[in-house]
Amino acid sequence: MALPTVLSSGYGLWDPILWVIAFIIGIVIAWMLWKSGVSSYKKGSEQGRPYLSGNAEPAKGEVHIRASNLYWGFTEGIKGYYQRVVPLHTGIATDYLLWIFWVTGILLIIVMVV
Amino acid sequence: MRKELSILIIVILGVFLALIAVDLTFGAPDNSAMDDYFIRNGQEQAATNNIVTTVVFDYRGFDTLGESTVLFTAVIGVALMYRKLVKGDADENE
Amino acid sequence: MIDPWYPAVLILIILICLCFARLILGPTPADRVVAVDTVNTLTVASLVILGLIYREVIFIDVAIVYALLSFVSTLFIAKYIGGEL
Amino acid sequence: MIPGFIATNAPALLIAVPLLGAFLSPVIGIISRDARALWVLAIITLTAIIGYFVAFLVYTEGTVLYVFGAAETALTVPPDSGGIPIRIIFAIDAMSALMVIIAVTVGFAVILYSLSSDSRRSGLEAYYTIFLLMIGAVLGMVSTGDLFNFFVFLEISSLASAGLVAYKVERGLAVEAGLKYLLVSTIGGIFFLFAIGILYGQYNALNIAMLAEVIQWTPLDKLALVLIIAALAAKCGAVPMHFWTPDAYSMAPSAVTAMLVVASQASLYGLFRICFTLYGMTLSYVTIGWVIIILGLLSMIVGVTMAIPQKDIKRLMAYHAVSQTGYMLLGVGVGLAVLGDQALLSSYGTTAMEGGIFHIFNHAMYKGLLFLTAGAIIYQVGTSDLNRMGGLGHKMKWTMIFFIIGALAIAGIPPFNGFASKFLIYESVFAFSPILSIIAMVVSILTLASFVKVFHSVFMGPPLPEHENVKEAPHTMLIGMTILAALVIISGIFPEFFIQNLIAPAANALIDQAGYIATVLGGA
Amino acid sequence: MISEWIIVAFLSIGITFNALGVIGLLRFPDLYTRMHATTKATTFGSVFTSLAVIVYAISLYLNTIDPQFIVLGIHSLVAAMALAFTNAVGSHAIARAAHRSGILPAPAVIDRLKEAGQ
Amino acid sequence: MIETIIHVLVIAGLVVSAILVFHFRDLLAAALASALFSFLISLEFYILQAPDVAISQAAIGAGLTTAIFILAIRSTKRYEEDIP
Amino acid sequence: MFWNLPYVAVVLLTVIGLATILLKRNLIKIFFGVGILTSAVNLFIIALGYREGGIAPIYTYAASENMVMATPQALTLTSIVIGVATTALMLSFAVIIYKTYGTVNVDEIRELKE
Amino acid sequence: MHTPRPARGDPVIAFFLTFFLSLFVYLILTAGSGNVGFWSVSELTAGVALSLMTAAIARKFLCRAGNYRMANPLRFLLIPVYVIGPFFLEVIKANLDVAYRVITMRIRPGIIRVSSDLKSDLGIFMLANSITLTPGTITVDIDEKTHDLYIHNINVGAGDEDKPVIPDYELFSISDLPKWIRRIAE
Amino acid sequence: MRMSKIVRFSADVLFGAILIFGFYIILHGHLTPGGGFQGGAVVATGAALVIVAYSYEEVLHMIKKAGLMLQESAGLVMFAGVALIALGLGTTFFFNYLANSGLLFGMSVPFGPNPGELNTGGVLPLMNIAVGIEVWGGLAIVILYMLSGISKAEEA
Repeated sequence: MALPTVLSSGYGLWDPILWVIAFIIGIVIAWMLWKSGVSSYKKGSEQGRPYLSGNAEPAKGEVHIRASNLYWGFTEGIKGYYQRVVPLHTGIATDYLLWIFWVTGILLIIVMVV
Repeated sequence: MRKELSILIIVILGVFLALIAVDLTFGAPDNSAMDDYFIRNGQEQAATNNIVTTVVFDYRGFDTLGESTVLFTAVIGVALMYRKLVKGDADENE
Repeated sequence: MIDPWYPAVLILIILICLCFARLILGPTPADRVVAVDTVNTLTVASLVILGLIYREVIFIDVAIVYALLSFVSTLFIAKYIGGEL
Repeated sequence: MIPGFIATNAPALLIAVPLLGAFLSPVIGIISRDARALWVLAIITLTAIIGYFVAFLVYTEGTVLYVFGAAETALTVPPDSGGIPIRIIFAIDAMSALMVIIAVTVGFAVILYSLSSDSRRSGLEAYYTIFLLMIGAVLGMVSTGDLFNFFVFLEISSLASAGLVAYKVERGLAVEAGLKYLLVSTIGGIFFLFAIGILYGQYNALNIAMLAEVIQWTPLDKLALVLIIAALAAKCGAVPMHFWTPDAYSMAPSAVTAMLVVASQASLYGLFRICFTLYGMTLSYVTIGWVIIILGLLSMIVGVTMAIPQKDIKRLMAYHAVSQTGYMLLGVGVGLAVLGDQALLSSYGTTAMEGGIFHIFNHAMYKGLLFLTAGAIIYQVGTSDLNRMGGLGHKMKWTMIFFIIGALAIAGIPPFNGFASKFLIYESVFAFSPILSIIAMVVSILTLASFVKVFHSVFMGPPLPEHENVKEAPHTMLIGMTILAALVIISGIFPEFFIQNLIAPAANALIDQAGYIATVLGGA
Repeated sequence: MISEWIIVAFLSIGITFNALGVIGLLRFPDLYTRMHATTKATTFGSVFTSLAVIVYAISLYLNTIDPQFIVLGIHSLVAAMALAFTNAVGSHAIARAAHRSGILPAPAVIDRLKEAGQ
Repeated sequence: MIETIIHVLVIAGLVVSAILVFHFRDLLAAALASALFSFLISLEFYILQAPDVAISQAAIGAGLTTAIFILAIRSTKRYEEDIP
Repeated sequence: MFWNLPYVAVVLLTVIGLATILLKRNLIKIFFGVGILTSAVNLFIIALGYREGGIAPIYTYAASENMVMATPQALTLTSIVIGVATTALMLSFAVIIYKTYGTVNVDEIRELKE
Repeated sequence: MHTPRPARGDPVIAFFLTFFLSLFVYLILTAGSGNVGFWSVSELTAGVALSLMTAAIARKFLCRAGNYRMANPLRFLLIPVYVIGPFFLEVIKANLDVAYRVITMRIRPGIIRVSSDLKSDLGIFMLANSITLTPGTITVDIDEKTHDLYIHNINVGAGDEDKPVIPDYELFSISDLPKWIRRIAE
Repeated sequence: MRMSKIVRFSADVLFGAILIFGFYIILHGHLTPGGGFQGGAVVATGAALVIVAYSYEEVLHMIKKAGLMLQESAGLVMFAGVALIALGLGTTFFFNYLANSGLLFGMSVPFGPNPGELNTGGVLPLMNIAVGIEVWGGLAIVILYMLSGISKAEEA
């Protein structure tokens, strides 16, 4: 069964099969690189331990970077935006309804006037 | 602030809804073809004197199935709210 | 001789509107219940007369339902006021 | 093979089977747990089969009509009525069929998943009853051709969803979320009913095709349209009416959340159906198109930016659902904005709509998959707080793989299906207005970023001591996920197959208002 | 002809007593006395307005042998009976509840119930 | 003419009782006003020649909705808090 | 304008219902507002079907060519059922919320926010 | 809380009592529908079927106390006589009394205790309702054990406030309603 | 708590009356105003009357939740089943196959004003009965559950 694979948008083309082939080639290359690594590595030995400037390795749980610490820089960077948008999510049910009514009102004004 | 916004939007919506009082005429519907059909033929087609029942159960019977289902859903929902809890319910609490 | 039914309904409706005063003023909920109960009675009376005016026999059923069912809500409220619910 | 009366009455059975299953399931639930599970499974399988059959009929033979209560199934206009459809009509065209496919597929996968994920809880007979009702309501919403019927099914789906969102009563929070959802949908329902009243009062018709034939653009019609848009946009979670979305999605059981996505999309379908088929060329398409585009843009931006700092895994995904809804609104909104200009429509409008509609399909699949993986994680770990997870990749390999598939799909990474639809949207919207396209791409990047965050904090890192005895999710859950993941991959690798056979007919069905009217009214 | 006069008489009696009941509802000083006015007067008045309808129905039935007027009369009678029945019980329930909730008859000369300590 | 006056009075009562629902701080009184609202709207349906709907509204509004509201008020709080 | 009395009533009732929903903070009171709004819509739909001097669409002894429309009454029946179903579900939610939160004030029911 | 246990044959009586009463109500409601008497055949059939159903459901309710004196149809015939005769006169007098008091506002309210020797539920019920609808009195409460009624009187008679208990027949002036009730219900 | 003896007795008496009146409304849905939903609501209000007159514990002995739930399901299944039979007869869902057929509820009706006859209406009376059963169970069970919430609140 001949499945059409080429996705055309009228402006560009996208062929997932080509992409998959390229992806497979990339994986093969990566595999070859991995193959050429040091073969004397042994799992579980001293070689596997992290080297932290000679300090002792902290407990397992401490190493993991928790979710709220991720993207700290990003949120700090557009702090002004977040300070405006986050307080809008008040959690009060009638505020949700007020938003709906305001959208209705504004749409009414737009549609009726235009 | 919230109070002012609320009153303002109530006024705006009220003004726009007043359109229905201006544009529609009470007591003299513009079009009534569908309902005239019901009133003319409902009694004979469904052998029923009450045209409302004819519409509810025959011409729009499927709506009534939906309507009963709404009530059923609500009742099951209420039952779900007042059910007796068991031990397994607490498993996913923080 | 003029048709007496419409004026009768009119007076009943005016009386219903008068009952609002007690509903607004009533110092205790019990007074309000009494006012609502009065409105029920008057409404049933006017429903019966209106049914006659419209020459629709079957409309009287509405009045019966009304009379029977308003009683239940009165009982619920009375039970609540009496602290028995 | 199939008895004749089942074949001709398939559209009715599509609704009747899940509803009957739901009505009987409390009774069956008395017998035993296994009987109930078997019953629910049988019903959903049967529904799925009928759904695929109906969709097959639609895609091979064109719009399927079903008239409730008439002497014959296709007798839409009785001969003595003067050309007026008087009964409730199911008009399942290609767009509806697409939604039917989505609903039954996700419903099947989700019920399979739910059979083990929720097995530890109480009130299960009621739970599955409402679940079946919800699936039935979604199917009804997408296949009906009658405004009031749509409203009834909308209310069923609202009540059922609210009951399911509040299912975890013991938390209190869930009930709060359910209450918010119910308030919003009740107000939406009232608006919708008001709009129905306005349209009925003017034209004395409730059938969409009939209304579409006679509708003008009077101020009252404008009022009705705005009320409908507000109600349905609120129901599908477009910013700035999205506030209930994260609450409801995060508090519902995961299987329910996956189905809630479909219910929201059914509302979205209603929005498109009313804008395109009911109003069609009469509305000032540029204004309404831009309104929808702006709603979509806001949804994309606010959704994704709010998602990034979230700490709760399902809440984060819920904000992504808002953001993805924006893509659909954007794609179809562009189509609406150029509806009057045939040249523009054929050059990029249709493509944009295809992108938007394909995104509906894809979104249901990968978002359902993501919510199911989140549910599996929560099921095993016992918390939904991202801060308290970590290192699960070693324990839950399959879940991790499914999560990666879903995350890459939602971020628009080839070769998964998210890329295909986003590609269409970018390309065509770029022709309409480059700014919009660029914003869409940025949003896509942010989506990827936030899913990298989830992936890192859930699966990466060393195994945490508090998760010592976490195991892989049970098999039925994995089967449910596998179905959706397979669909994500297949529709990603063969997008053109889906576009040509499913999506393009759907888009054309939306655009072709005259054809719809002729099919429904001319079938006498 | 005579039936018309009966009807008018019944109607005016009914309306008069309804009006008296409502006036009593507005004028009396405390709950129990108000209930005296409303329970008795409005029940009586409404029963009389229904009686007027019944008389009308009977007179019409005697003129035109048409069963619809039997239905009219009987249903009005049922409505009146239901009204009398429920009103009496309802006002007892309200009075009891009010007394239990601590509303005492304001200018009362005697209150045995309070003494009985119920 | 007299029909119109009746109609006007019923509608006036409708609006007044709705305003009373808004006004009362005591939820029990609000429930009463709401029951009254139901009665009057049922009467209005009756006047508009919709007896089916009038029965339905009387049964639901008068009997059951009031009962459910009273039960809910009993299980929660009777008085509305003051608005800050 | 004067003859559009029911529509005027619909508008007034809608405004009062919206005001009750938006300005009151007690959940039960908000549900009363929803009820008023639903009734307003019901009245609107019934009023749409009224014909001057018409009788109810039920064939009985009464003879008249002029009957009011039947479909609005059917729709309103459905709408009333939906209204009571919604009310019941909402009130049971409110009761559960009162049990866990100890309040029915919407301003305090906001554990889920941001 | 304790209700006397019905004897062995009683459920059948309860069933038939409920059946005939509901059939009676149904026939009243559907009178005027056809030619068999006032009824049509289908109405009669449906009436019997529905009354059987009602009897099956409600038989435990109507005769809860296990008191089957009312199974005698003659007693039922007395009820309308009672309502139209002495009771109605009392009601008219009561309303004139209320009218008088509404206009003049001459009241002297108080709650008094009334004893009666009625024992059956129906008797108490009828007495309480008669009291509520007749001159200047409303039943406020009932002593569940002794069946004494507490009555709000709008115009307590001179000297009545000193008596601890008032016998029931003193409340009615035109005719002796308690006697009638006793004849019907006891 | 239970209410006073007078109220209880009147509830006992009225329960039967309301029941038969509700059945009357249900069965005459196709002739007079009313129908399944209204009649079901009336009957459910009768149940509410019993519920309000007695205490919760006594009510639990009189009215069973499981039975009401079963009744609700049964009503809905009957409703859908009556509509589904039409499929077997080669017509569409919700087709009124009994009307004018001469069978049960199958008498024809002449056009124009007439007093009506019970034995007409086709499947509509059956559907009315089904909806009546369903609404009765549903609304009664809602009130029972709301009441159970109160008694739980007092325990806590």
